[in-house]
Amino acid sequence: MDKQVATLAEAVAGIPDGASVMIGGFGGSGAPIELIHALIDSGARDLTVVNNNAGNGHVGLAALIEQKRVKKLICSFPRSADPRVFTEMYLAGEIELELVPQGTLAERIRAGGAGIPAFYTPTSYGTELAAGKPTAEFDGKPYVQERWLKADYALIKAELGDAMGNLSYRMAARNFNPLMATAATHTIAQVSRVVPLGGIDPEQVVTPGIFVNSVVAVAEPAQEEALNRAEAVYP
Amino acid sequence: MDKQVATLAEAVAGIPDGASVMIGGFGGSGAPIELIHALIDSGARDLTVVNNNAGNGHVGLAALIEQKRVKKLICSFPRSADPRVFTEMYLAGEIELELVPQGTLAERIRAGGAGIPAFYTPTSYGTELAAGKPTAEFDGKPYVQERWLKADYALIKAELGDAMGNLSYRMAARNFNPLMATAATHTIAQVSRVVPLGGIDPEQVVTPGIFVNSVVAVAEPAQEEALNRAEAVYP
Amino acid sequence: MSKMTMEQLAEIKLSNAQIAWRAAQDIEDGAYVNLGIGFPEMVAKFQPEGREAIFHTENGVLGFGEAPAAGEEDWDLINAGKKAITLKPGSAFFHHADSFAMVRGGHLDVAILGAYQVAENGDLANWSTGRGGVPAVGGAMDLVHGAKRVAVLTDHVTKKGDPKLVASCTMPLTGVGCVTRIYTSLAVVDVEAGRFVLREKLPVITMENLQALTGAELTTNGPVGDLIAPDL
Amino acid sequence: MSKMTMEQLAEIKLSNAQIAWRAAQDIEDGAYVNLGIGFPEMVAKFQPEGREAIFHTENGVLGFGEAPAAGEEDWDLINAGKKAITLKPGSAFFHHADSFAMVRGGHLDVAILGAYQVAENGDLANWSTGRGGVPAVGGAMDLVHGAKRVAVLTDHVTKKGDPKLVASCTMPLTGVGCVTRIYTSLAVVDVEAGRFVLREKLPVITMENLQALTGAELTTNGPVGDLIAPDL
Repeated sequence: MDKQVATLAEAVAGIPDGASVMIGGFGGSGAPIELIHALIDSGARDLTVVNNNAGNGHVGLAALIEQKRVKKLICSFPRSADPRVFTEMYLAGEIELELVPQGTLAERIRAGGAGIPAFYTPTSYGTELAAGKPTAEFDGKPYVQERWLKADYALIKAELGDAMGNLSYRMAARNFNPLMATAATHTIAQVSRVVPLGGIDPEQVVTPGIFVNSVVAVAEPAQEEALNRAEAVYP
Repeated sequence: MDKQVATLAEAVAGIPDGASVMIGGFGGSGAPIELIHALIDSGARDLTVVNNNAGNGHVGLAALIEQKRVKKLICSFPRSADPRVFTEMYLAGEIELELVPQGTLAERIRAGGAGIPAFYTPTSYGTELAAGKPTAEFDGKPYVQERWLKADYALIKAELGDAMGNLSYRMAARNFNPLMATAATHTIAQVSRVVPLGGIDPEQVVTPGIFVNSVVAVAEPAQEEALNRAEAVYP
Repeated sequence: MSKMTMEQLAEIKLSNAQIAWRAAQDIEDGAYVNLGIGFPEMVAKFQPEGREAIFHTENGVLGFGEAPAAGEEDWDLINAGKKAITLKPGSAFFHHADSFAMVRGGHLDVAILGAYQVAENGDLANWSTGRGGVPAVGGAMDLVHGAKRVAVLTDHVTKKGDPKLVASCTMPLTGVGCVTRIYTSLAVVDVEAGRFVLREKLPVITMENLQALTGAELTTNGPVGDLIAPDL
Repeated sequence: MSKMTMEQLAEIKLSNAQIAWRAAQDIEDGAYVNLGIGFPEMVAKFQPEGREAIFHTENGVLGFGEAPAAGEEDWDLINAGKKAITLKPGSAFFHHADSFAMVRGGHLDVAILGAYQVAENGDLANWSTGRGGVPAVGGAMDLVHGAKRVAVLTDHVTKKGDPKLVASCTMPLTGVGCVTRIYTSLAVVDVEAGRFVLREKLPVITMENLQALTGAELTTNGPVGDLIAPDL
């Protein structure tokens, strides 16, 4: 078994128009910039994207949006240092937004990966983000019912990976990546370093390979923050 | 901040009669034998215990049951190589049993720790273990509603621990321990080795200290399997 | 043709090892597999040359291997049957909620379980005989949900000769409509659209005799192959 | 006594730093604390001598410290505001679902947030002015649930002089009945049983003037202390 794929282009080649794609990261940390750029190059459009944010500047997710590939965005916080790309398209009605509280977003993705079709949370009860959702009382307190969230693809960023798809992450770049790996039909991981089997201690595997379909090495991944400070634009 | 407690007796001293107590472990692996024996010594009774099993032989959980301290057991598999202690009391009507499918047990505990009062699972739908539980359809498939599970105390076993309560586990002894740590009002961890702060790499902390109240060192913890092979009896 | 006697049946039927061997032939290289405690565990031994499945155990290990030599056991490294195991390169540990997320979330390719009864609609009874005693379910009710294929290994009939493939289970259910394929001592049977579909049978048993030993209609929707297993 | 002018108010009211200082005095040694983005982040600077809280950030870090020196940033090590942070000994990383399990599961001792409006029943509005534009919620709706104490830092009135402590929020809610204490530029107010209960006020402001600047009745059920903060 070898889940390694030689190139970024090959890794994203199967993603069709109209696909739902979870993209890891919180702001720039843990964002798989190279996989996103490969997705731009692939030409796929009408995508539904799940990410905590809506991009920053003109690289990564912001570039994917700027290239008009994203039909709908599911996120918690579509703001950033430079959110103009999303803001302008949203205000012009050119992109759909599903706003989800951050903890609910994380839990919905986890539920998607764990085979839990729905759960109850106190979050958003009594607010406009709960409009139209079923509610229920447990032990005298009110809760909102939320549904699982799954996707066709997940593009994630990890630090170490092996041929079986076992992954570990770097510091706070972990964030949504391990969750999204579980909730997609096909999970593609870019890793900064490929190690031999056993190169990640079994105790320290964060994402077991069962959740990963493709591994592609990106030795010195770009950081969104650094790209934006350099005023980079993709493509 | 120092969550270390000097002795096992001190660690369990606050557990009152009638308390609900989650006890980590799957069979003998990860079972906090020394904490359980300290709980026997403490004299607490009428306990509701949550554990995957119902003890084996005459040590650990089996000893707690044999000493008639357990009013009710919530578990998935009350069988073992030598389950006589539980079996006899159960058939005599001296202990109550709530049987829960293993994955549902894990998920209920996780939900308890994560503030999710209820969730839906396909597990047990259409079986007698779903009797009386609400059901619902999502996307045309039937599911059972399950409630969170919490406890007053959790007794868990970890490998490394620090003064802030950060923990890591040893191999498959992880099992229910990290989940139970999150779902109890007061979590007590016995650890094989106390390390200085930072002695567990922040990337390798499995249970962050926020979930742990007391840490007690047990340098060479007993293995239930070894005790049973030696036909040990406690007390 | 006259009905077979239990003695005749005992002579022709596959052994448990042979049933496990047959099930192993359907497991692809790289498949993620959970083997139920007991009889299904034998499947691991019969992986075809050149294929390697990755084995999952509910108590939080992926990628485990054989039992260690006696005296080499580490009792923190066990499987769901509480037997000592070893690790293969590329293994991983995780807690019980993550372990059952793999199961319930549909990430396993195959789960293989034993059975008391399987109904033609895919209902499975394998956790309780319903006769009292101490009930124990473990992970069985979880494992029947989520794996892409849920396969059952079983003798075709009970020790008394009663069918285990039935129109409707009379024993307490483990799961509803969950079984996709049944490997028996006489045949390989799929569950499709609420019917038993015969895929393979022992060459020495007639269709009539096989049907007589089965509690619901065995349909066919294609060729029926010969079920042939090596001596084991 | 005549109503105060905004100019008079500006002269006596606490600065944001002083409000943050006051909130910091209520945080026990060893408390687990989440500070909202912006103004609440200042609380970390004012921990009393001998006490050390452990700070949580939604994006998966417990036990972080100050910002690094310019040029020393590691952009994989940021907080919820996407600012670079450092680690203290005993810190831990975890994924977003575990991070919000800490929040929603009631494991934080204190969450401190900003506010547009707080109602006397504890309702909080702090995520949307309701005036259009791009809506963004982040973790605010999660953070108001689960922490043992949910505290708000806010000016007592808006820039126009309208009360921010109100009978009922007119802006979109973040959470229902969730706030337990409000630290304002003029007072410390608890929410108890659907009422504002005044705990402390600036010595220089009269009860009448404070009430006039508050959109719902300020009740008392014990002594009202002097709110005194050092020059900062």
